[in-house]
Order: sequence, then structure tokens, then C-alpha cells
Amino acid sequence: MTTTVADPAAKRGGTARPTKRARPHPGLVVAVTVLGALLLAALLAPWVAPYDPLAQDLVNRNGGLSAAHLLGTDQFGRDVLSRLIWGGRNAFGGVLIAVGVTLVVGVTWGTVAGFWPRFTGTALMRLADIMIAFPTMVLAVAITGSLGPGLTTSMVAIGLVLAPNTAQLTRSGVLALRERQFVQSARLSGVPAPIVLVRHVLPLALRPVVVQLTIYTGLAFVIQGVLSFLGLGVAKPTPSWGSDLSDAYSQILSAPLQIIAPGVLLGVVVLCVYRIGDALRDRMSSGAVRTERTEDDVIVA
Amino acid sequence: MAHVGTAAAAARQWPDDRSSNLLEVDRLQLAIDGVPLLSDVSFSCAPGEVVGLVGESGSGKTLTGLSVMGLLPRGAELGGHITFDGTDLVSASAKELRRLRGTRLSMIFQEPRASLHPARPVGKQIVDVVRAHEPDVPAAAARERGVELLAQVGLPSPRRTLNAYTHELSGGMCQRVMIAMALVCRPALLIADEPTTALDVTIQAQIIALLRRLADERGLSVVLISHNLGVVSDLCSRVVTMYCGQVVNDDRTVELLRRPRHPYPSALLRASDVDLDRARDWAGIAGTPANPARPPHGCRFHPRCPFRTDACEAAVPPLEPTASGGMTRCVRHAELDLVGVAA
Amino acid sequence: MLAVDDLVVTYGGRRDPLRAVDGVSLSIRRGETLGIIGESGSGKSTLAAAVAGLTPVTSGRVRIADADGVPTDVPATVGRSGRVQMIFQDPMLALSPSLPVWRSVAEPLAPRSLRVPGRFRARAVELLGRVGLGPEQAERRPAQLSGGQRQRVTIARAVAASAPVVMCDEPVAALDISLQAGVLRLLDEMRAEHDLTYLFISHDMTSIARLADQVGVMYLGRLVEVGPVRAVLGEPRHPYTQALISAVPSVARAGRGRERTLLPGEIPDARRPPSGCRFRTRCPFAQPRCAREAPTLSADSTDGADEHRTACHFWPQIRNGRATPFTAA
Amino acid sequence: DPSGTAGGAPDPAGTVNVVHGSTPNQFDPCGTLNGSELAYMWAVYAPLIRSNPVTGELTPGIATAWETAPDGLSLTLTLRSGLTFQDGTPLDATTAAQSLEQCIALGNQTVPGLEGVTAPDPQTLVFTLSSPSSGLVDLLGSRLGLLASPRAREAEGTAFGSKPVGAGPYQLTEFVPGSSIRLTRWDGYQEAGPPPGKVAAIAVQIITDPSAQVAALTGGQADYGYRLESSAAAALRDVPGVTLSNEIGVAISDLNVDRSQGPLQDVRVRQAISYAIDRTAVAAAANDGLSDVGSVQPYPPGHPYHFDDLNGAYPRDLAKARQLLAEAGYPDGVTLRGVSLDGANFQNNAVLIAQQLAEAGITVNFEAKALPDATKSFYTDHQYDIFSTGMNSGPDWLTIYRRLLATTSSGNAGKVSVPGGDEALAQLNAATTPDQLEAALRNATQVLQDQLPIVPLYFTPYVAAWTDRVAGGPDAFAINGEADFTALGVMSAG
Amino acid sequence: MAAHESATLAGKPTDPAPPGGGDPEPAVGHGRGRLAAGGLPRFVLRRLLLFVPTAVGAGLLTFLLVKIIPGGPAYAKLGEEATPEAIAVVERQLGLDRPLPEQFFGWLGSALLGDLGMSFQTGQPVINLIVNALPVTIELVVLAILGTIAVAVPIGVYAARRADRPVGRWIRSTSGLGLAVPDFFLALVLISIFSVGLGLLPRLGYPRLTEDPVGNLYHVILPVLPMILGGSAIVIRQVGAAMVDALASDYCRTARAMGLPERVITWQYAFRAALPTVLNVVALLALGQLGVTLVLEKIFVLPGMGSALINGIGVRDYPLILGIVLVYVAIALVVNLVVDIMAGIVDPASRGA
Ligand SMILES: Nc1ncnc2c1ncn2[C@@H]1O[C@H](COP(=O)(O)OP(=O)(O)OP(=O)(O)O)[C@@H](O)[C@H]1O
Ligand SMILES: Nc1ncnc2c1ncn2[C@@H]1O[C@H](COP(=O)(O)OP(=O)(O)OP(=O)(O)O)[C@@H](O)[C@H]1O
Ligand SMILES: [Mg+2]
Ligand SMILES: [Mg+2]
Ligand code: NI
Repeated sequence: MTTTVADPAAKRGGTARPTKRARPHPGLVVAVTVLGALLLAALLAPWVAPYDPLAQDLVNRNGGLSAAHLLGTDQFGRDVLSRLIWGGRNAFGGVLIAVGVTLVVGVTWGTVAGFWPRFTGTALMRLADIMIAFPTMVLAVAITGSLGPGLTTSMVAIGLVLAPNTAQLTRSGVLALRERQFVQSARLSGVPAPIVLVRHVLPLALRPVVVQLTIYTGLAFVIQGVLSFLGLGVAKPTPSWGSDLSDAYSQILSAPLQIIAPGVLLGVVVLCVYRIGDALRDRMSSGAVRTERTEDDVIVA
Repeated sequence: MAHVGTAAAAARQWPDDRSSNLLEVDRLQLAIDGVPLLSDVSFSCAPGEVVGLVGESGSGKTLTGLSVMGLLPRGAELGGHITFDGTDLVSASAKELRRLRGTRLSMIFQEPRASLHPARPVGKQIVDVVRAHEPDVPAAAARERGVELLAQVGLPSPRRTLNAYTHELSGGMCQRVMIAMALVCRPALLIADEPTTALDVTIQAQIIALLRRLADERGLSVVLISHNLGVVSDLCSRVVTMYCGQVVNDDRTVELLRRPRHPYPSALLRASDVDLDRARDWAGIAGTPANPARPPHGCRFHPRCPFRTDACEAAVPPLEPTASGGMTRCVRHAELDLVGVAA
Repeated sequence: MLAVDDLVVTYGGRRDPLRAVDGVSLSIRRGETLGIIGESGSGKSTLAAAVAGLTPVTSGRVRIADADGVPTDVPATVGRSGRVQMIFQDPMLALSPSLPVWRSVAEPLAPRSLRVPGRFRARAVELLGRVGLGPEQAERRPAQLSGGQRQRVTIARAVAASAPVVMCDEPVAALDISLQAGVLRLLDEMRAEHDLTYLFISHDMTSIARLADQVGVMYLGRLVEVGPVRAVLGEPRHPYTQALISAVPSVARAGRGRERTLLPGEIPDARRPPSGCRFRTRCPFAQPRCAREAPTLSADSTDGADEHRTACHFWPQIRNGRATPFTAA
Repeated sequence: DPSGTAGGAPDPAGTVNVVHGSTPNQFDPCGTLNGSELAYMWAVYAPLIRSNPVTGELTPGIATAWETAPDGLSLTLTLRSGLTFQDGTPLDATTAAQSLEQCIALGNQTVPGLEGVTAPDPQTLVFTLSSPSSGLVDLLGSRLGLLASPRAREAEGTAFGSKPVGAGPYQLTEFVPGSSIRLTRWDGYQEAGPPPGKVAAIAVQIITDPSAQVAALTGGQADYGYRLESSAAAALRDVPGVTLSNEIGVAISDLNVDRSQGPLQDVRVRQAISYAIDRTAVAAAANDGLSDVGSVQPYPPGHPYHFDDLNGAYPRDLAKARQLLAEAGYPDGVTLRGVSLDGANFQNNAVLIAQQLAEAGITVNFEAKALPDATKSFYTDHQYDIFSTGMNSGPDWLTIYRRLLATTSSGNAGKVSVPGGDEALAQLNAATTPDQLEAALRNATQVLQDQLPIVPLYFTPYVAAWTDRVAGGPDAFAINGEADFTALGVMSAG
Repeated sequence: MAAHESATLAGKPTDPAPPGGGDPEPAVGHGRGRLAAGGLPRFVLRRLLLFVPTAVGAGLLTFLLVKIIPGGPAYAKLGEEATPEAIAVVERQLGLDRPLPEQFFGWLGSALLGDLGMSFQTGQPVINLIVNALPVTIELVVLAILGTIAVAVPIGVYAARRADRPVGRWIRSTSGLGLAVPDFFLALVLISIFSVGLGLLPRLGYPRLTEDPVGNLYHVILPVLPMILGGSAIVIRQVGAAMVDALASDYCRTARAMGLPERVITWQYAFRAALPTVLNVVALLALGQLGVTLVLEKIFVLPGMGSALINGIGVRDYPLILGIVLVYVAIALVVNLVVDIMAGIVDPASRGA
């Protein structure tokens, strides 16, 4: 849906000047605070949310903002604020699943491919190439359409769709690091290959992956929204930002302002996540290991 | 004109007639984002003279070169004076500087391949320079000038080279192209920032020979920046030594080799000397290089100096004339009897 | 201590192979240092990597003396690990950036545990102390040390591995000249202390002159001259060595005239080396024979004890011509 | 008359642009009805007997007259002469019989007791029956009577559904699934029930998004819209120049239940579900207030087959629901697996119902699935207990009651017989007089209410709207929510 | 030795004539990186040959994907009436009773010959459906990309030139905002503003480009706008980053040291160097936008590939799904190929690989 992008600063050749490195990343504090607050609210939903997110009040449908319902009520008279708070659980949880799948699948895939670069690696990377050749969104829709809608399936689908990119990034890191001199030194010291992998290669190879996964976190929020919008996301009536947005869209004629709350919330969360990703990238790129610019920097869904 | 700081205001006498100098850097000071990086850099270069600028990594050689060119990064504050051919470059406008660059002043850099555009035939890049300064010259004529210069810098088949991309050329060839490019509009001064460091010794020797020939034949003034005293002493008639953002010594090469007046160039000399008989006397310099952003008190070299006294720590020594006709920044320059290499 | 016979290392596929090291034979006695000089791309690093077992060898053998001093074949990477250590040009790249340096030093002590156990810390700190680093620096990460300090760490690490043979691939080239001597001295001390044998690669004559006992000169994957350091640097026989030495900018020579042997042209493409003697395309003395016949390393036939060997058909004649000796000595 | 307010006269060369709010899948009347396809079939095919889409009244179609034998064992139709199908195949009793045989062979429709169809002469078609079937005429007035060219159907095979050939006033000339359909007037049409086409072409766009539906009708992209989303109704209500029609139709939203397994085998659990639902509230909430008639009958109030006195069944009564559950052995409530079609309506129903059932201790987590997946997992794989879906009762009671009550009904997951169901159907089939029919229908309705083979929710409201350019808008609005395209005309722009 | 004297050069131009008989080393173009003999055509050919295995792999993947779709076309066709017998009949009609490998290779064989089979739903050749739908989607993407380039490249370059000034930072953070807003939400907002609110742009309708070009363009403005805005955010950042790198590069420093005007440095040096990045971003963006059209086609009711795909999934129209996905993959591969070729032209050093 949206494209995420390498942070420009990360790629600049020179080391950051000390004065600049010390400066905190702009907006980072805000982003962390906002995300943290939302996450906390979601975790504490039973205590924080003013209403049961599923409780319907069929008399008070599409009610506007009021003291009782700070963000109004939806098409079934449910409290929008409570739904958004509870929806955070599914949104965050779902994204966690997606990113978790990407992490586990992608890193395993990339590590195996990077460690046995000849036959297995080539085959695995061929597969990744093929999967990457599908536009992300198309593949996500196809997989979710296939497995049937639902939070878990759609999120697993997102995870799977993004995994080949992570695999490529991991592999290029592993491949590059395999040739690094400190890895060679370790091997000369008699350290067996798997331990070299775990001790020296993965921690560094995973640094860009962490950045990438932050970006994917944002992306997963967006794709989650899109899939819900296409009716492939979280099953009703479970609250989730994406499906709430699509529900709100279905009421756009009678209650046109309903889309604002979930839409803006989604945008804010994604923005915060990207901001953190930016900061992470700057932080990591100031370290010693930098991988070359690859296509993975731009992930277009 | 803004003067940064008040240090180093000590009177100084120039060994030569000042007015005859092409480039004159006088008490240059530079801070970037408020961090002082150069303090009191002074030297000069006469027409046709080849001056060497040496010093360890981070001592501010490149920044000095860039200051002269007006190519400093944003956030740079310059103080002092850079007089080039009668113009003060510190106060010159951007437009003025741009007009001078390429035509009167040129600079070449260390990484020859990276310093040329990878996706533009090198000939085009030379033509660009001609056209930028002499828009009336037709493209064909500009190319001809390129060919001529490429031949002069010793590139075989200059016509073919003109159409080549950098990845088709070796590092030495790229460096020669860059020299050709720098000279195509006949500048009076060339600042060469470590032009041979990235090259193999045999190729390095070719470039050094080329620079010397250009200086001899064209009367070109060259400021050669290097941390290799060998290269500098090979090529330059005068050597300016920098340490931690300051010029600490300025002397004729023969004098420097015979009897350095400052402990730092003396130590450098011995570190770069290859004498099979003396090979195992581990002539190094103790300690770690100084950081111009946080310089030591007094003489900036004193923490590493084997000859230091309490006086060294007390105040920044001024750049003073020496008996050999040079300048040095050492309170003990008159009493110390430092060993050269050519002794 | 170390013997290399007819080593060939090939890079690239079958279609366009590059013989980066092409039939190099050499040997080093225990406790001695063989310096290797040569221009960029001449195969110096490849030679070291192949000896260390980091690069697959196409043909030839590498023998390292075992505990009894008997040279034994050590074929694979695994076999060579623990017997050969390597010190690289850029210490920043040679140390794991995310680990405190003591862990890197202690790594050879505990190769099989996932994380270097803390009990090896003391030994690591002791070794770091030997190379002049305090215990507080042992906790730092490589990025927090200066270049010279980092290179000291890699030396400590090589010592920790207690491997008898150490490959030094331009260990001081990345350091500021004022720091080089310190590191070289440390290497020399360690050699004496631990009875190490070095293969020392550099294109810097100064370092070679300081540390090496023997010197080999490489050109396009071949050893063109080898012998005691004084002989090779002082009286180079091969025209390439002569040119190389005369091209080195030197303060010592600065005052004394400017004439020198300038080699024309560039180093040929290593994938398509010239026939016969590889240097002939740039050699001022080349003869038709040079194109036909590849010279082998040979010593002065008049002097039986001559360790100084040269791969040139015409070196005796050239010696009588105008060569530029290196030092005044 | 809103259609008369615009200037100009009906333009026979014009094109009506139509917005269709649901997605037709195929156009063979003997295929399956999965979306909303009838409007196209009515326009493309001529019926043996025409059931007026608006009134349900039976009038001549291809057959000008029909007569049931006194013993009820045969039905004789007299056909018009000189008709052809759109592909040139003559339409006479022989081809009509062929077409009907093909249709029955396709297996989607059954005629109880039918022994055969014969064509003694080109204008006479005879149905012979093994037992009396009073619903046969109604059946022939519905889908079954829409005759397709047997030659074309033979030739096209499975593709016939998208290249239909009938004898009706319009031909299907374009079909982009899920996107657009175009009907073009067939100039060879000879009167066979429906009136001749009033416009040269009917260009249909499929738009399911309510805001887009409204935009199309208010922005000039469409003149006529039907099966619109209920939320579009509110937005269109006060738009000048747009006439809105919304009525409940002969279709119900319901919960299908799988009686072959789990708690729902027990009728008391089904009844408990039924008592737990507030049908009026569900209807209103799911349809933006357009429908407030929940009922446990297949036909809506006002329909001849509706029984007002049976209307009060299953008022919401949570106590009763709990009690029934307890009696069935679920005093602590019961958990059911639910599936819903992925259409917004069905999902909304599921959301509303789940909440109400929860209050009675019945927990259902509905999963939404696309139709092929939902039908397979519900009917074939028995993965779910209840299924939020809907059904069209259609004009012929035979079809709907068969579907509801027959043991062999396709809607009967697991083919568990409904106690009294097959008997009620037999009674319906045997009914020959109006009184008998009414009694039989009443009985069937009561069986439905007692046994709850499905749990009906409410009558589906249908929304249609048209602009002033349209002539004949009200006449085109069929009781089952479909459009009668043959009634649609368009005013010339002048 | 005569050669000796002339070889001791103290400062004359070195002569390339190699002493001693032998093959002279060509001075220019030695070593790596030259376009292999045959040049661009061979490069293209090689890439085209690579297309085949990828297409086969993608086909297989799609095929397997389609096979795990629960339900199946017979259920879609039969609905409630899906008795096992009826299913078997339909599956036989559709050829779904054959063994999977046979189905796959049968499909693949004809697909490679350009025959994507018949749609289960309509019985029409899938290729016809695609030929109708593809131009819509392509038009959206092409217009979006052109618009994005027109908007984002100048802004990106401008931002890079002022990277450490407030304007540059402001552009960067604003474009970061653009990244975060989901395209469909943006579309809804734009609809509210331009169609509902201002009544400036039509919300619906798609006259065919061939029939009514002006009307067509007028109608696609609103669907394309969110893509342009979303895409610009990306391109601005990427172009900005590449330009910042390029402007700080050694060769731009050299150009400045030679006194070239800043305009020439920006466009002929820095932008020229950033061009491969720009192309790459644009290519990836084009592929991303291909996915975005899925949603936008739904919102704006456009008869494109996305609508066809979603509809096809709904009715389990395997040949249609396969065909569409294959076309998506083909587009992706073609885009990559074109970009690679352009990169080869733009970046002379990359051609050899
Ligand atoms: N743009 C900049 N901003 C801030 N500090 C800078 C900048 N450029 C250089 N410096 C600092 O200024 C000091 C001098 O740098 P300079 O590049 O002039 O050294 P140098 O003598 O050329 O060293 P080298 O031999 O390594 O090239 C260094 O400490 C460096 O870190
Ligand atoms: N991994 C590799 N794959 C292919 N070719 C290689 C590889 N490593 C080195 N080469 C090539 O092998 C030749 C010898 O390289 P090597 O690094 O051994 O030279 P070197 O003498 O160490 O040079 P330098 O002084 O620049 O370090 C060069 O032509 C180089 O391009
Ligand atoms: Mg510098
Ligand atoms: Mg090397
Ligand atoms: Ni002033």
C-alpha cells in the first residue's frame, strides 16, 4: 500500500560528526510516547475503556460526539472510543503476528540461504525473487482471499508476503559478514561455523533487519487496514482499527465523520512507527556495519 | 572582516617578500558548527613554487585546502586572511570564488576514481570545465583542449580516453584525468590533496614526476598535501608542517632534512626514514594524535614531545623565524639540536 | 616452520579464471619474518589467506611444522585453525564491532562456547596489558578505541590463539605514520617473546625493512625475487624490484638527485597476464626471450650460499647496468 | 407520477444506465441463483407463463393458455406460434420440452412428481405427473419456465451461463463479472409475455459500495438503481429529481442451522435461539431502519401467503430461551460455531445476533467466508452449526417450502427430516382448491415455526431509486427486489 | 642496452609503446566492467531468458495458492446445491479431476503460448477479460507514476539542496507524514474534499480512453491523486536521500573545485548520479502502485485488474486468478527488466554484471 523507504542519512558514506550524533532524533520522544500510550491503553483496555466494545445500543446508532461517548457511537451504537482502545489489542497483536512471522520465516530463510550460498541458497533466493515479483498487496490479497478472512490468517499472510524481503536482507548481511575479517579471525581461532554464525554474524546481520522490521510494522498496520477494508481482515464484531475504518466507511453516507477517528489513529500509529524506524536506522548506521544499498530499502506494498 | 579568536596575533616576519606571493594564508582560523578545527594556519606559496603541507591525519590539511577553495561545508566559520593573487578569499563572494575556481585555482583529491563522475565520460567532464568558464568555446574546440591536456599528462591514446568512463580506467589514469581537468583552464595554483596516497608506488612515482614537470614547465604553483614526508620532500622546495590545526613548522626542504627545528617534523622524519642500518631503532611518536576540537594546553605537541619543559605547557608558542630562514612554533627551537636524515 | 610449495589460487569461474597466486613456493624458518612486497593486486593478500586456509587452494601444498618441528601438511580450514593466525590491515574490520574487545581476545581460548565465558576475562586482560592496554580499555568496544589501540587488540588476540604462525596483512597501513612504529615494535616484541613466525605483507618498504628477515617480491601472482632483506632492498636484482624500490618516495633520497627508474604503463589485467615473464610489458630491459619463456627463481650461480633468488633471465647483465640502490649504506 | 415530470418523450433509441447493488454470477435460469440474477433472466428469456414481477399475477407468456387435468396428473399448455430463440432456433413445443429437460437434468430445480414433458404437436406442451402437483403452474411462472435455446445450451455447455440465449426482449451483449453487464434490445423479439424493450440498451454497472451507489445516481452516471444498500436509501431520500422506493420483499434474512449434529439437533435449542432474538431491532439496525418486520414466515405481511395470526411467534423472551436451553440440557448456556457470508448484510446480522444470543447464554463466534467456502464448510463439511445467510422466497410457494421442509432439500444440511415437513409438503402438492391450499400453507408455516429448520430473522428490505430521466420506474420495482428491465424506459434528453 | 636509457624517464610523457615484442595492453577499457561483446542486446536477451524460470515459478506458486483456496469453483457455481455428485460433474467439466501436475503443466504449457484458458465463470477466454481490464490498471499506474515524477523529483532535488535548512527538513518530515497515511484513507479524504465538498471532480465513471480521452483523464484524476500523493512522499525521500549523497560526493566536490555552476552540478552531476536510484524507486513504486490499484479500483468502481482479481477470488475462477496473477508478475518482471536496461544505459559500470 504504502512504500517505506530507507532513511537517507543512513546511507551517507562518512561517519556522523560527533555533534550531530549526540542530537536526539526529532520527534522520536513524541513517537515513543504516543505509541507507548496507545499500547498501554490497549493492554489496559478492560480498565481504560469506558464501555464494552461489543455492547450494542441499537437506539443510539451513529451517535455523534457527546460527554457519554467521547468519540461517538458506531452503526450498532457501540462506543467508538472503547472500540478503538480494544481495537488496539487486535491491531498491535495482529501486527505482532505479522512481524513475528516475517522475522522467523525471513530470518531463517535468509540465514540458511546465506550460510549455504551455493545450491540451497540459490534455490531459496530464487523463490524469494519470485515472491517479491508479486506486488505485495496482490499477494496479500490472494493469500488472504485463499485462506479466508480473519485476523490470524490475514496477519500470517502479511508476514509471509514480507518475509522474502527480510530473507534477502538477512542473506545479504550474512553473506557480507561471512567474508568479514572478524569472522575469518574467529574461524582461524577454531570457532566452529554455527557458533560464528550465532556469535558474530547474526547479531550484526540482524541490525538492518530490525530496522526493516520496524518499517514493516508500520506497513503491517497499513496492510491490515487495507485487507479489512477489502473485507479480508478481522472478522466482525472483533474491534480492530482496520475493520472499524471499513465499518465507518460503510456508514459514510449517514455518518461521514466516523472514518476520521480510526483513519487518523491508523495514520498516527504508522507515522510514529516510521519515526522510530528512522531513529533506529540512524542509530544503527552509525555503528560499524553497514550493508550496501539494496532494493530492500524500498518496500512497496 | 571577522576575526575568530585573538590568539596567534603575534607579529610575524615573512622570510620572503610578501607581495610576490601568489597565495598567502595568514592566521587562518576555522570552526565548523562551533568546533574549532584550524587555529593559526599561516603559510604562503610563490608563483611556480611547490609547497608541501604535511601532518598527521586529522591535523587539518584538507580543511586548509578546502578553505582556500571556498569549499567548506555548511556551518563553517572562517577567520584570518587568505590572499590569492591580491584577492581576499575569506571575504570573497560565492560568485567571485566560483569564477576563480578552475580558472585560477584548482584542487585535486585523494581518491581519483571517486572524484570523477562515474556515469559521465571523462572527456565530457573536462569539456564541462571549459564551458563553465569559457562559454564561447565551441564544444569541439573544448574537446580538442581536453585531448591536448590528456596527452600532456601522459595518457596514452588521449582521444579514446576522452570517451571512457572512470570504471574503464585505472586509478593512476583517473588521477591524470583529474589533473588534466584541473589544468584545462590554466590555473595559477593547484592544490593537490594527497594525490598519490591511493596509488601504487610505481604509479605514484609517475604522478609525482608529472606534477614536477608541470610545475617546471608551466610555472604552476602547487600546494601538495600529504602525510608522506617522502613524497613531499621529493617534490617540494618548501615543507609546511601542521599539527593539530596549527602550522608548527615551515622550512625549506633541504633545511628540514638537514636539521629540523621542531620536534614533531623531526620525529616524523625519522619515522619515515628507511635506513637498513637503523631499521630496528623503533622511531615512533609516543601517545596518540591530538584532537583539534579539544587541543592540549600550551604547545599542542607537548604531551608527545620528548623535549618538553614546563614552558611548553604554559602558553601557545608563537610561530617564530628560525636561523635556517624558516618559521617554527617551538620555544626551544634555538637550543634543540634535532637530527635530520640527510646528515 | 612454514613451507609453501607451488601454491596456485584461482578466483572466478571456469570461464574467466584469475590466477591470483600462480605457483608460489616459499619457506620461513621458525622465529623469522618473511616480508612480501608488491603492488596492489599482485596477490599478497590472497597468498596469506590461502596459507591461513581462508581461501580455497587450487593446487600446491602448505606445510606447517608441528610441535616436534616436523613440517606436516595441513590441508583444510579446520586443520589450519589454531595453527595460523592472521592480522589484517584494518583492525576495525577485524574485530567484532558489538563485542567488548576482551571477548574478542578471549575468543580463541573458548572457541566452542556460544558466549565467551567470563572466566577467560582475566587472561584476556593480561594479554591486553601486554600490548599496552589497561583493564578499563578491555571493556570497550572497538569503535571506542583508536586505530593503534585496535591493532594492538588484534595482536593480543593472535597471541592468545598461541598459533605459531601469524600472517600480517598490511598491519600498519591504515595507521597514521606516527603510530606505525609502535605497532611494529610490538609485533617484533611478540615475535621474540612467543617465538612466532610471521608472513608480513606490506607495500611499505619502511615497515618491511624494520621487521622482515627475508623479503619476497610479488608481481602479478608470481614471486619475482626473494632473499634476505638487506640483499633484496639493498641490491635488488630483478628490474621490477629495482623500479619498485626506486619509486618509493624517500626522505633519505630527497636531497640526492631526482633521476629514478620510472616504470611506464599500468599493471596488466590479471586475468590476461602477458606470456613468459609477466613483467616484460613494463620492463625496460625486455628481450624477445622474455615473451617466450617464463623465468624461474634462481640464485647467483657463482655463490653457492646465495639465498637471494631472482626470476629474471637477464638479472646478471642488469646488475652491471644502471640500477638504483636503495640506501646509502 | 415521478416518471412524467421530466421533459421529453420516451426515447426508444436511448440507453438506461443502471446501478446494480449486488453481483450476478451467471444467467442460465437453470443454473444456481447465487447473487441477484433474475432481472437479467426476465429480460433475456421469455417465460412459459409470466408471473408479473410486481404483482405476482400469472399471465400468458409463451403459453397463451394452460389447463390442469381434473385428476391433477397432467398439465397442458398451448403455445404461441412463430416464436424463435435469439439464436434463430424455433421456439415450439419440441424445443420447449428439450429446454425443460435440459433444465431438470441440471439438477438445480426439481418438479415434484413430474414424469415427463411431451410435445404432441408444435403448439401443445404436456406435463405428466405421477401425483397431483398444485404448485406446477406457479413453478412454470418462475425460473423453471424461462426457456433457453436448447441448441445454444447444448453448444456452450458450462459457458452458457455467461452467454445466455432466450426468447426475451433483450440480449446479453456484454458481461464483465463483478463489473458491468450490457443488455441490448433484441429486434427479433415477438410478444411472448414481457413487453418489447423500451430502450435500445440497458447498461448495468455493478456497484456494491453505498456511497458510490449514491454518487452514481446523483452524479448522472446512472438513471436507475436497484438492490441498493439500505444506507443509500437515507442518502437518496431527499435528493431532488430522484425517486426512492424501498419495501420489504419476498426474501428473508435467516440463520441456517445444521440439524445433523451438535446442540442444534435439539429443537429446543433452535427455539431458544429464536426466542433470544429481537427481530425488529435486528432488522432496523442492520438495514438503517428500512425494515422493522421480523417474522417467522417466508412471505411478508400483505402477501397472499402471509398469515397475520401466525405473526406473533417467538417474541423476544430471554427467560424462555434460557428455560428451553436448560431443558435441552444446557443450563449453563451453549457455544455454537457460526459462519457468515462475507457480504456486509450477513456479517452485520451476525454481529447483531451474536450480541443478542449472548444475552441468553448462547455464544456464537461468527467467521465470515466467501460463498463457495461458506457453503462447502457448512453444507458439505459440517464445520459450523449456524450460518448467517438469506433466501429468496420467490413467487412460488412450492420452491420455498420445499427448500424449508423437504428432507432432500438442498438447504437441509445433513438431510435430517423435519418432523411433519414432508407430510406438509405432500399436503401442499395435493391441494387443488384455494381453501385446501390455504390450509396446507398454514400447516407448512406452522411446521416451520415449530421445528425451525431455519431461524428466520426478518424480511429483507429492497431499495431502488431512479432519476427523472427514467420512465416506468415504479413498474420496474419487483417484489423480490429485482428490476423488471422490460418496464424501464428513458426520456429523450430534449 | 639501448632501451635502458630511454626508459629512465625523469619527467617526459610516458610512452605507451611496450618494450619487448608482445601484445600491447590496451590502454583504455582494460579490466572489469566493459559491456560484454554484443552489449545491450545480449544483456536484454539474458534478462528475458531469466524471465522464463521466474514466470514458471510464479505460475507454480500461484497455482498452489489457488489450490489451497477452500471451496473451489464447483461450490461457487453450485452454492447450496453442491451435492457430491453435482460437484464431481462440474469438476469434470472444468478439468479439475485430473492430477495436479497434469493440470499445472497443461495450464503452464498453454499459458506460455499465450493461452490463459477459459474463465470458469464466463467461459470466455481469460485473456479477453484481461485485455479489457489491464488498460485501466495500467493507465492508473502510468499516470500515477508520471504525476509522481513530475511532482516529486523537483521537490526531492530542491529538498536535497537545502537538506540542512528548515525547508529541507520540513519537506522531509511532511513527506514522512505522506508515507504514514494509508492510500485508501487518503482517497476517501480526497473524495470528501474534491467530489463531495467542492464538486470539482467526478467520484465515479470511467469513459474508455480510446473513446473519450478527455473525459477519461478527467475521471481518473481523483483515483490517481492519492497514488501521486502517496508515491511522492516516497520518491521525495528517496530522491532527496540520493541527491544528498550525490551532492556530498567526491565528484561533486571536484566539480565545485573546477568552478562548475551549481545548476550544472545539481542536474548534470548529482542528479545524473542519483538517476539509477530514482529509476529503482520508481520501478518499485510502480509495482507498489499496482497493488494500490486493488483498493482504489474498488473505491472508484473501476473495471481494472484488481476488481477482476477480487471478483475471481470470490467465485474461485481459477483460470482467471491464475491469469491475472501471472500478468501481474509479468508486469513486475517487465518493469524490472526495463529498469535494468535503463540502469544499464544510465550507469555504464553496471552493464558488465
Ligand atoms: N565537515 C566537517 N565537520 C566537522 N569536522 C570536520 C569536518 N571535516 C573535517 N573535520 C575534522 O577536522 C579535523 C581536520 O580534518 P582534515 O580533513 O582537514 O584533516 P587532514 O589533515 O586532511 O587529515 P587526513 O590526513 O586524514 O586527510 C579532523 O578532526 C576532522 O574530524
Ligand atoms: N574474492 C576475490 N574474488 C575474485 N578476485 C579476487 C578476490 N580477491 C582478490 N581478487 C583478485 O586477485 C588479485 C590479487 O588480489 P590480492 O588482494 O591478493 O592482492 P594484494 O596484493 O593483496 O593487493 P593490495 O595491495 O591491494 O591489498 C587481484 O587481481 C584481485 O582483484
Ligand atoms: Mg585529508
Ligand atoms: Mg591486500
Ligand atoms: Ni579581517
